[in-house]
Amino acid sequence: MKNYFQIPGEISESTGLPIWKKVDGVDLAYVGYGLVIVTLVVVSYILGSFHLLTRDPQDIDLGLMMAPPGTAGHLFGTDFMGRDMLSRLIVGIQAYFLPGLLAIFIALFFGTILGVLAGYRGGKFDTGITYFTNLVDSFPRLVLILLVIAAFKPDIYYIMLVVGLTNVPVVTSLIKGKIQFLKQKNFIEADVALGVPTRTIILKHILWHNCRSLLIIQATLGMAEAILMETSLSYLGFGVQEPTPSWGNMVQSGANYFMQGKFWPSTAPALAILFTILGFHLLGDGLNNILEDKRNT
Amino acid sequence: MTAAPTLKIEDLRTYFYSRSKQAFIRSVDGVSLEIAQGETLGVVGESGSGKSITALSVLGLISAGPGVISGKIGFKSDRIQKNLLQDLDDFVKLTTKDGKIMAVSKDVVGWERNTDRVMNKLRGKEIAMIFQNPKSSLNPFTPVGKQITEAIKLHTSIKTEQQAKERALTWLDRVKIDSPRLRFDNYPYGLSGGMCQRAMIAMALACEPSLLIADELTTGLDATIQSKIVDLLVELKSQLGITTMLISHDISIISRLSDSVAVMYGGTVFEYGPTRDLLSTGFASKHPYTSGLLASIPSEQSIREKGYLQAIEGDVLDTINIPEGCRFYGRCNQVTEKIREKCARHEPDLREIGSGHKVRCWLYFD
Amino acid sequence: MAKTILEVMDLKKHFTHRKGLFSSFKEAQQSIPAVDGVSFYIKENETLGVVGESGCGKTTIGRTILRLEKPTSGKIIFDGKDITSVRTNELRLLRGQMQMIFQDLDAALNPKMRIRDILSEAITVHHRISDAEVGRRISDLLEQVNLKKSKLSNFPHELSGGEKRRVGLARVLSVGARFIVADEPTSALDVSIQAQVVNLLRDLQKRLGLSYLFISHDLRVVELISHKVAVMYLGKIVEMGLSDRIANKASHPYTHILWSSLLEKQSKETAQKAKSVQAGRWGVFDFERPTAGCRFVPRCPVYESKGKPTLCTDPATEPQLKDIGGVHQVACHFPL
Amino acid sequence: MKPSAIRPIALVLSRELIITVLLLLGVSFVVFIILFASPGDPFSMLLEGQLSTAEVRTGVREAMGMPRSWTMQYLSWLAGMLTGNFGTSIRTGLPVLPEVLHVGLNTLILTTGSLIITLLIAVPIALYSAVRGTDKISWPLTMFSYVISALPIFWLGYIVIYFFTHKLGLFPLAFGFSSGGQKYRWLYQFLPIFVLGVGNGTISEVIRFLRQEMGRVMAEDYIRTARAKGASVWKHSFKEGLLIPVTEIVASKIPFILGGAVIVEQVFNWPGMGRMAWQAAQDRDYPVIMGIAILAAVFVRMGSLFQSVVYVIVNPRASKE
Repeated sequence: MKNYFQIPGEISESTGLPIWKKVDGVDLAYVGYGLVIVTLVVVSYILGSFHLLTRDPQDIDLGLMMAPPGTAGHLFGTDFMGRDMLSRLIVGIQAYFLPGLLAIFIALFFGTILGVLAGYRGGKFDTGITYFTNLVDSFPRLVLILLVIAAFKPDIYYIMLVVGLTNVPVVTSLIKGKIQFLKQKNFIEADVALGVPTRTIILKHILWHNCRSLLIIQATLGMAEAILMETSLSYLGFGVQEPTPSWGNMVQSGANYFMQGKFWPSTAPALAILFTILGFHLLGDGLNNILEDKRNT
Repeated sequence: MTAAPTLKIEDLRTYFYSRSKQAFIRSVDGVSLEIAQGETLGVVGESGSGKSITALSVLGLISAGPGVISGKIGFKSDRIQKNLLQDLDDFVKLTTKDGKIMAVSKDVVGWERNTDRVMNKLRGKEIAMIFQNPKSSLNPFTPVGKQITEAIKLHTSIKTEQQAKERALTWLDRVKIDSPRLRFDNYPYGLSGGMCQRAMIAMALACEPSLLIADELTTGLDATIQSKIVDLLVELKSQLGITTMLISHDISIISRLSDSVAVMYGGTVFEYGPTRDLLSTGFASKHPYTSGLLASIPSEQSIREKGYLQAIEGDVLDTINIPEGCRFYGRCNQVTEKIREKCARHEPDLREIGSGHKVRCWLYFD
Repeated sequence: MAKTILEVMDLKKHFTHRKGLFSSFKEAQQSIPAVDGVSFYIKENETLGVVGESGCGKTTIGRTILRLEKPTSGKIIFDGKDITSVRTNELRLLRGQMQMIFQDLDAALNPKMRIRDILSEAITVHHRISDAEVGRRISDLLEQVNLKKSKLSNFPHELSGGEKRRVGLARVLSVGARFIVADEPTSALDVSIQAQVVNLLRDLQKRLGLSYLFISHDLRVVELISHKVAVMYLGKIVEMGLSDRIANKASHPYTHILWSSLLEKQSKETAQKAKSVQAGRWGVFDFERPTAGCRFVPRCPVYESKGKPTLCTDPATEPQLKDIGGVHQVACHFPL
Repeated sequence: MKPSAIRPIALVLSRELIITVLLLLGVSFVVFIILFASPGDPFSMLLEGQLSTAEVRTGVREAMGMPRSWTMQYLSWLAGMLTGNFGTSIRTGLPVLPEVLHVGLNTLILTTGSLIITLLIAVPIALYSAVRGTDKISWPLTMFSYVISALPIFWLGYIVIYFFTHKLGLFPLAFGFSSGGQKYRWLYQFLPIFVLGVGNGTISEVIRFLRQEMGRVMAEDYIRTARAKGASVWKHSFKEGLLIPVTEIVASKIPFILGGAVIVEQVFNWPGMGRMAWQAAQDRDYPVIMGIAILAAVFVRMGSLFQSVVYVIVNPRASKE
């Protein structure tokens, strides 16, 4: 029989432990990887927008087409027109970064307002907002975007407006759920009974204290969504057009060479998409596990 | 009494590992109990005293997470005799550093399969259990009657649905559910809490188990319903003479129903003896915790005088950080100077100080 | 003679239960009378206990008095002032004087705030005072509720049940409330802790001159802590009087059954005494359809033993609270 | 099932049906708003397209006049749609509805098939990790699900095409729906389904949801009761732990899969709604996209309706509320 006995009085208080010791190692790894990706994206965006790249992404070098990765001067090789892949990948971030932030902002802003209305006021508001969210959820996002493109023009900001709006229901239902949870625990009621002004209850107690982490998580997941949409659309030929690079149109333009067995021009941006979306997903889920689920139990 | 007891628990320890604190929560920490055939043992204690965990350990229902169980649980009925704790250590791996446990890993599935093998033909058939929260303890997606016939078909010689239904109806009638035929097809949400608990009792007893474990079976029900359920149990007990382990935090229920009683605190048994002695106010040589507990309940006298209650100061013991010495030392108001040193340094054992009366307190040891 | 701090007159609170999406068109709303015409008063420094089974509307009374629910009809007079329909601003001021302790231990405790912040926020809700003053008040409060100072930097989930209850109490006291609705303040606690809290509540009443509306299903605790007790059944008060009269000389059959269920559990000997009146049927109650006439008829042993008199089931003669002497009121045609 | 049990279910279903109709009305209104607000007045053209050429020729439009107010425009358009008149495609000049319905069937096959693939992958992983927690097998599987959920689906399509046409040489170079060697025809049609099922980006979410739900149900009191009475835990947890969550997640993921179908149909030349929508967006052929958007919304709503049906049938309480 094993001895499970432990010396009494030697147990550390949970509050004394640093946070990384309290949480699951797996979650920590997720978040760590996610933060690396976020940093890479942000740094690349800054590099690209201030033209700090050593090689111009538009520089055509017909003498050095389809160079494999590792070629001198071209770490990631070159594409079918001899343009530097690394530079194009870095500049490709421009295509989604700011529009993505716009989409996130729209989703969080309207989602929060509707969520608070539905959860805090309830009743008719709730019914109306539920109808609205169900309505938005009825459209496949990509089809709705195509409709908007056809009706207006293939502008990335229009697209991201739709992405943001179609993400509103997710945020709404999360905020609403959170408020209902707090209500169920009589927590909001206790505040009302104490005489705390409604504004303080909503802004400080509900949003700041209890929904903060949830919104951060939704922001990261929203970025993943924005990248997915932008790359899909530029792959389909909408949004950013050649020669301006975007990860989606890079995959598309490399497609013919892919079938000839020259994988790299198409694979490099595809991997960039893969690792970036993965990073945002893992960051979101890791944060979710750390901030939302475990501390409440 | 020479016959072997129906249930004999020896030095049961059920620990859960808390990763954030890198230590075991010692929910049950050295419990020894016996229930003779036909006897009702009441286990009383506050939350965190380990009484429910003890019961769940008996049925092998502790599996989730990194929990470990050691000790011996002997079960004996007319049909079967068995140690219910077998080879559980094989599924747990400890990583220690400087004598301190750093990590615990457990083969949960292997553990569960092992307990399922050991408990096969015991759960439901030999040992039945009734839980608190009757409404959530019944499957909300299945009619109540079906849940009873399922147990009957699993554990008795009755295998046809029709016969099982007849038997279930008899039992629903016996637990005094009105219009059992109607209730048979009801889903749990359509029944009140008291009725659900009656259905649970019917389900547990329909297979005629040798041992019944009732865990807080009246908690959460209204006072009037509680007393009806207790009435029912009294009646069934006199009819069936079933061996029962009755767990409750409500002393009045324990005192009404049980023959002997075990008072638990902080994962151990503090006192163990006949109900008549232990829970009557006149009986003097009690554990300070037991007398404190009795005093904290509003009594006729305290109500009449509108006086204060005699509360036990301090907080219920946190079983992750069990102190040296007596577990109750910090809250005890009967420590004398003579024994203070012993109380603070050494944990007393459970010793017999009268006929069938055991107590874990230095006050009564020389 | 003590002043009346709270008076409730014919208070009603009906919940409407909407069935489906289009109920508002179809007039298919169902009204559930949670509180159905309740009147009582509480004097300063006094405790009124309210007992009854779950679903009898006792919690709703407390919530309606505090205006967490809008009353359907009736009057609530607090400190000589009608507060039945005061506006939100005034309501906020009122809440500096009347407060509620919730059954849920976690109710008042924001899980993401430290105890110190919870308390200091509560203090500053109604009073604009300096930080130093806040600190002083916090230590006063801690002393009043007997809580260790070291707990101030903890989060709520790190506290034990008793400590949470104390923090909840401190929060209620911090605004300077004189009248407190205590909704099952001890039911989530262990017996030994329960006694501490009961003692603390009585202590605070003595020292600060508080008045309580003490709602509980624990008859013993209510009997101990209250001066007067009101027994509720399906939204109505069926009996009200001094606590020892209610406990020992109950006139309403329901009160009698409640208290005898207590005895019956307790010991084998006394159980026999109570058996005489004990014969009620215990069906599921349906709150949406109270029986015409007396609500207690379906479970009433007296009704049964009197040979089911029509007086009890006549819709025109629902029994009202009648004074039977000695500040004792009962709503029954055949009081025991 | 007893007749007494059918009535409440029928009631709930009729309610769900009304909600579905209301939502579809809303869908049409949103589409109307988008088209109405867009520059170049495409909506008038759309209304015009609803008239048959014969009517145009005989000057019916001039006679009846174009509806003036926007409400009248919307209502006349809606009335047209309700009679099956979705207008005519700008590009081909053919009526929209039959075209869209024709390709819609193909898309239905594609999405239903890929949903089944998704579930076939996700359910075992979810159940395994719900039971075992994180271990040597479930962790890599979870990681794998994360990776394939982040995989750009078009690139996955390339890999699959390259592998089967170039490496194995099973199909001719021009990948298309109806062409291809007879021998491998089934595989030929299966590949897009497989790619969409694996690469639609929802697998990790589906797994997480199912695992969470199963885990939650496994911790329920009634599962403990089942264990205590020696009954099968799986039998008791199946309805709440698997059946309901599966229908729930399937219903909520249909829009995503329809979105993914646009790309997969593009990559594999699958003649479905998505490909048609893409073509129409290129040509700004909004009557067609409008038809597709509405049809897609009908698919989504049907999925939700199906979910409610299952939920009501399984959960006795649902029909009481």
